[in-house]
Amino acid sequence: MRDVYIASSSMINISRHFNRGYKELAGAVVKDVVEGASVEQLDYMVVSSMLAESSLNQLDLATILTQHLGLKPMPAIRVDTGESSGLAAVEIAYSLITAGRADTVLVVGVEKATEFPTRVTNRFLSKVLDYEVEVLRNITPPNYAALIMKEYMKKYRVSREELTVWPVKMHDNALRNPYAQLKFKITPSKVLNAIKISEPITLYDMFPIGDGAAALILASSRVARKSGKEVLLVRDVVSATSRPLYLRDDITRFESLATLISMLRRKYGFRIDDAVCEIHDSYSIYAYIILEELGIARRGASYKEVENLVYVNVSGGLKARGHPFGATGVYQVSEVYNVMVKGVGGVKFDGAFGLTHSMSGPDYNSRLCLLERVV
Amino acid sequence: MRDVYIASSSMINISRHFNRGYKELAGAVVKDVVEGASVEQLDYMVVSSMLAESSLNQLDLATILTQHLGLKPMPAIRVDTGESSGLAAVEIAYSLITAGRADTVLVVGVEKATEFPTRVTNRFLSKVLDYEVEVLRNITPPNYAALIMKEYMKKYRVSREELTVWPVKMHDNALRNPYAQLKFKITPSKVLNAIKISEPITLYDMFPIGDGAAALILASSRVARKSGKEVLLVRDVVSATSRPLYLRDDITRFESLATLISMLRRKYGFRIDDAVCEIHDSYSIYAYIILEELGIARRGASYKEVENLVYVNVSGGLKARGHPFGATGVYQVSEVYNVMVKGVGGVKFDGAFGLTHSMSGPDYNSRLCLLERVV
Amino acid sequence: MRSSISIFWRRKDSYYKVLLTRCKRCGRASFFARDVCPYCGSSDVSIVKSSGRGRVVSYTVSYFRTDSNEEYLPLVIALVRLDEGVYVTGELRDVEPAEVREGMEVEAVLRRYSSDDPYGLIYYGLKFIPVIKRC
Amino acid sequence: MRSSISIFWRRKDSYYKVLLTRCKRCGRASFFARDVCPYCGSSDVSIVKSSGRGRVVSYTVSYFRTDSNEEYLPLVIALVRLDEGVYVTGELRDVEPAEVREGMEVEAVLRRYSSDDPYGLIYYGLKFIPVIKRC
Ligand SMILES: [Zn+2]
Ligand SMILES: [Zn+2]
Repeated sequence: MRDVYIASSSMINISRHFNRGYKELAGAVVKDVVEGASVEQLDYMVVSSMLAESSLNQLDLATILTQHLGLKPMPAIRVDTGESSGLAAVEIAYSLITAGRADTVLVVGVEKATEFPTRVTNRFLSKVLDYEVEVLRNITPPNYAALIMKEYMKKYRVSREELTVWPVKMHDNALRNPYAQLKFKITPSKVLNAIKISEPITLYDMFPIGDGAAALILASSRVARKSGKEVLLVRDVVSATSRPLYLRDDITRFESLATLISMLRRKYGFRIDDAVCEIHDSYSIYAYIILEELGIARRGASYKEVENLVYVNVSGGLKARGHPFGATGVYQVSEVYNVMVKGVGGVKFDGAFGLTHSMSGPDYNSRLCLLERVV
Repeated sequence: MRDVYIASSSMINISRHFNRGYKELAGAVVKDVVEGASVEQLDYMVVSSMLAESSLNQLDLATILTQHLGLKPMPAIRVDTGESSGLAAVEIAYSLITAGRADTVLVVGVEKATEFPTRVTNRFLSKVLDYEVEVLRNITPPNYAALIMKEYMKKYRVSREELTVWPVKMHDNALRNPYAQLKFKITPSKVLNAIKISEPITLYDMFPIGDGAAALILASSRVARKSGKEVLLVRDVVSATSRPLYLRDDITRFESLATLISMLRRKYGFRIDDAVCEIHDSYSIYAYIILEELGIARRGASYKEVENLVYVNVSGGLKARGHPFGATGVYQVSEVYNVMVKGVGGVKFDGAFGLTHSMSGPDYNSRLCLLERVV
Repeated sequence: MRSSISIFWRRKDSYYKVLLTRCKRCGRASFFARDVCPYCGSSDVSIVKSSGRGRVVSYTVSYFRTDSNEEYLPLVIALVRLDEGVYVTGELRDVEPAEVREGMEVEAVLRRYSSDDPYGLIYYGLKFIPVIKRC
Repeated sequence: MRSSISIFWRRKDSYYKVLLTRCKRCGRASFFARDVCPYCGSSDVSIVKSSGRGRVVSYTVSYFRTDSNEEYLPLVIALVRLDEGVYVTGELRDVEPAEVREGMEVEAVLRRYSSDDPYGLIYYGLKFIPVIKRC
């Protein structure tokens, strides 16, 4: 298997970009990432945009982008795994290079989540659950986060107030991230008293709706060596699916994530203490569970350790950096790349590994990307 | 690079399956293809379903299918390249195996194109063109086929009547295909006098709307050897994009397809005369152009050779087998597999190669899959 | 018309009755009628009708607004353990949000799911309501 | 509401005027306003306004029905070569389908593109009409 490196990354600030369409957002990061990569040609483009068909009325968005950007005859594909589509794009790009089918792959995650009023975008977003079994029966994604949160509080005797530590921390982190959507501090009481989304979940337990675009160029060793980019290796990208919530024996566990992290541990002897991480905290409660599944904290006790976590969601996470659905997984990898190679807002990680976790719904599918420093 | 074989294939008849949802259609072919493969486990599922979000209100359809079919924790992904999504799924499955990331990949193409009235499905289908530049300005896919057909007739001085030979032939072929949607003979006058879609294109120059599902299991040599399936090798799957119609210098050419076929010729010394082919004849005129790009016929003269073509679209093609969008590319590979290995309706191909061509819009993107007989 | 009438119609038995898939291979029962067992993938299943009765395990009062649900907010969404031991998530009606309790006995009855666009249909299906104790 | 008002509004200059992207690198001009040249990918482009005049190269009379266009059928869709030498596909109005001819002189004027769902907006944009010769 051939090694894969990150040759370049680019992001724009996540925001309600009313004046820019998906072509402008994608165009901006593509231009920037190409300039940063110093590679001679691009062999393939992998695109993720979760709401392309619903919000943009666009199928085959990948081809339309090659047309718009004058990239013909570059092969291109769009992938969809719901909210984890961005990391799925990285996964496919990685596979194309390890397969020897490409030496350089352009990964573009772009989302226009604000083309319609929020209540319409909320309906589009609900399509990540099973339409026939869940959505038609009026169940929406935050309802599941709420049920999981209540079960977690009951099981581990944790109070609602104790679970405010995550969003507060994420807002603090976002202050240092130039690309973050929510750049202001919040307090525990602000979390508790914000408008309810699905109680006990409030507005500040949930990601904001925003537009964004991020791009990466992945390169084979051959190309990375030539351009001096043999720095950060994409060691692996793995993924798994799990059962719907109502078929789970324990709703406070994320089984597919558990499967994946133990796979990476076994395969690479990798320890989570050696890693800087970006995790999929679409709702506060998911952050606590993910921290526990990854082995960063003990079960039922992760909220106690949040304040001391320096290298988890340096970006501010989905909570405060934002969650431009199909772009999120690409942002995460770009962020880990930056914090390992250049430093972000005064934080630089000098350890060996970077890990990003992306999922759709409550771990309906999860994906992990393991990055490793080479020099 | 590791070799990839077809271990098993399955199809259902294309039809208006009012009583069966996408889960039942996919479930039927998955059950069948798994039984046919004699492999111990499946490592990955790649799904294509072009109208999943529009017609089914379903994102992350791949995960939802693993949940429905009890396939947890199998990793799964949906790919979208418009009308060629089915072959894009084969392309990604092939890459996952050559990359060493999987030994067996389940490919599922499933489409429910009849959940809404045809005029609604027609709007969904139009999303393969650029929404902002083309669709919003009232341009639909058959309009482009019509403009190309008129230009072709003018350039090569071919009459409308001469171009009826393709659909007539396709309906003849479909009679032998148990999975075909349109199983009746037509005549040139029936084509000419059918209702107009976008003149000079009539109803019989165009694919019918139908539901379908097809599945393949691709396997690495290691697995294929064990189960005695080292028969048909997936030699390569290649893809390219091209410019929108209004930016083309010659609209009677399909440039991305031309790029791909010359790539395969160069790389494998493969000759089209040694191959049985399935091509993407969404409109009659596209068939003539594709035959010419592939080198099966001379430019402007393909209609003269159609009657003698025995090994092109044995299935009846999109025209008469049908075009269940996201499933079509998977049907094509299954059909070539069948005609090379078992024979279909009395036709068996004993030559070395099989070729399938799938595209979206008028060659907005094209994909080619080259199959090669090993024993 | 956002929802396909066909999709709804095809599954109507599952919306009008609480149906379970009982697997002969792994022995587990699961909510919704399916032709494969979502636990083990076996096709050796039978569809059985649940009593529709159970108890609230947990619930949430939802204010999450979509353009399909806005006229019904807030919704109470509950995780219910049916008497058959099977879990199901669904909507709870005919009770004030403040009066819902964990452990509350509930039963399934037919209610309106949602109306579609102005010219669309109204979909009906099962929701849970508190069991009224007859003294 | 099927189309986003924002999408339409953001591109309104391109719907209300015939705009071309002229590339300083490869020298080609192309239909629609873009910030990159669709021929060569260069960002060194300028947006210029076309006269909106040209000739019909080819056309088709379309009966292809969608739930967005059914009240306007049949549509005449033409491939037009603008006086600037640039090709564009678009709708031709104010002429009977039987009277359209290749080579016909046309010019761009503002017309209704489509109405959205019952509560949606009406979108206007450029279409081509025959040039009326002033004697
Ligand atoms: Zn079972
Ligand atoms: Zn240029």
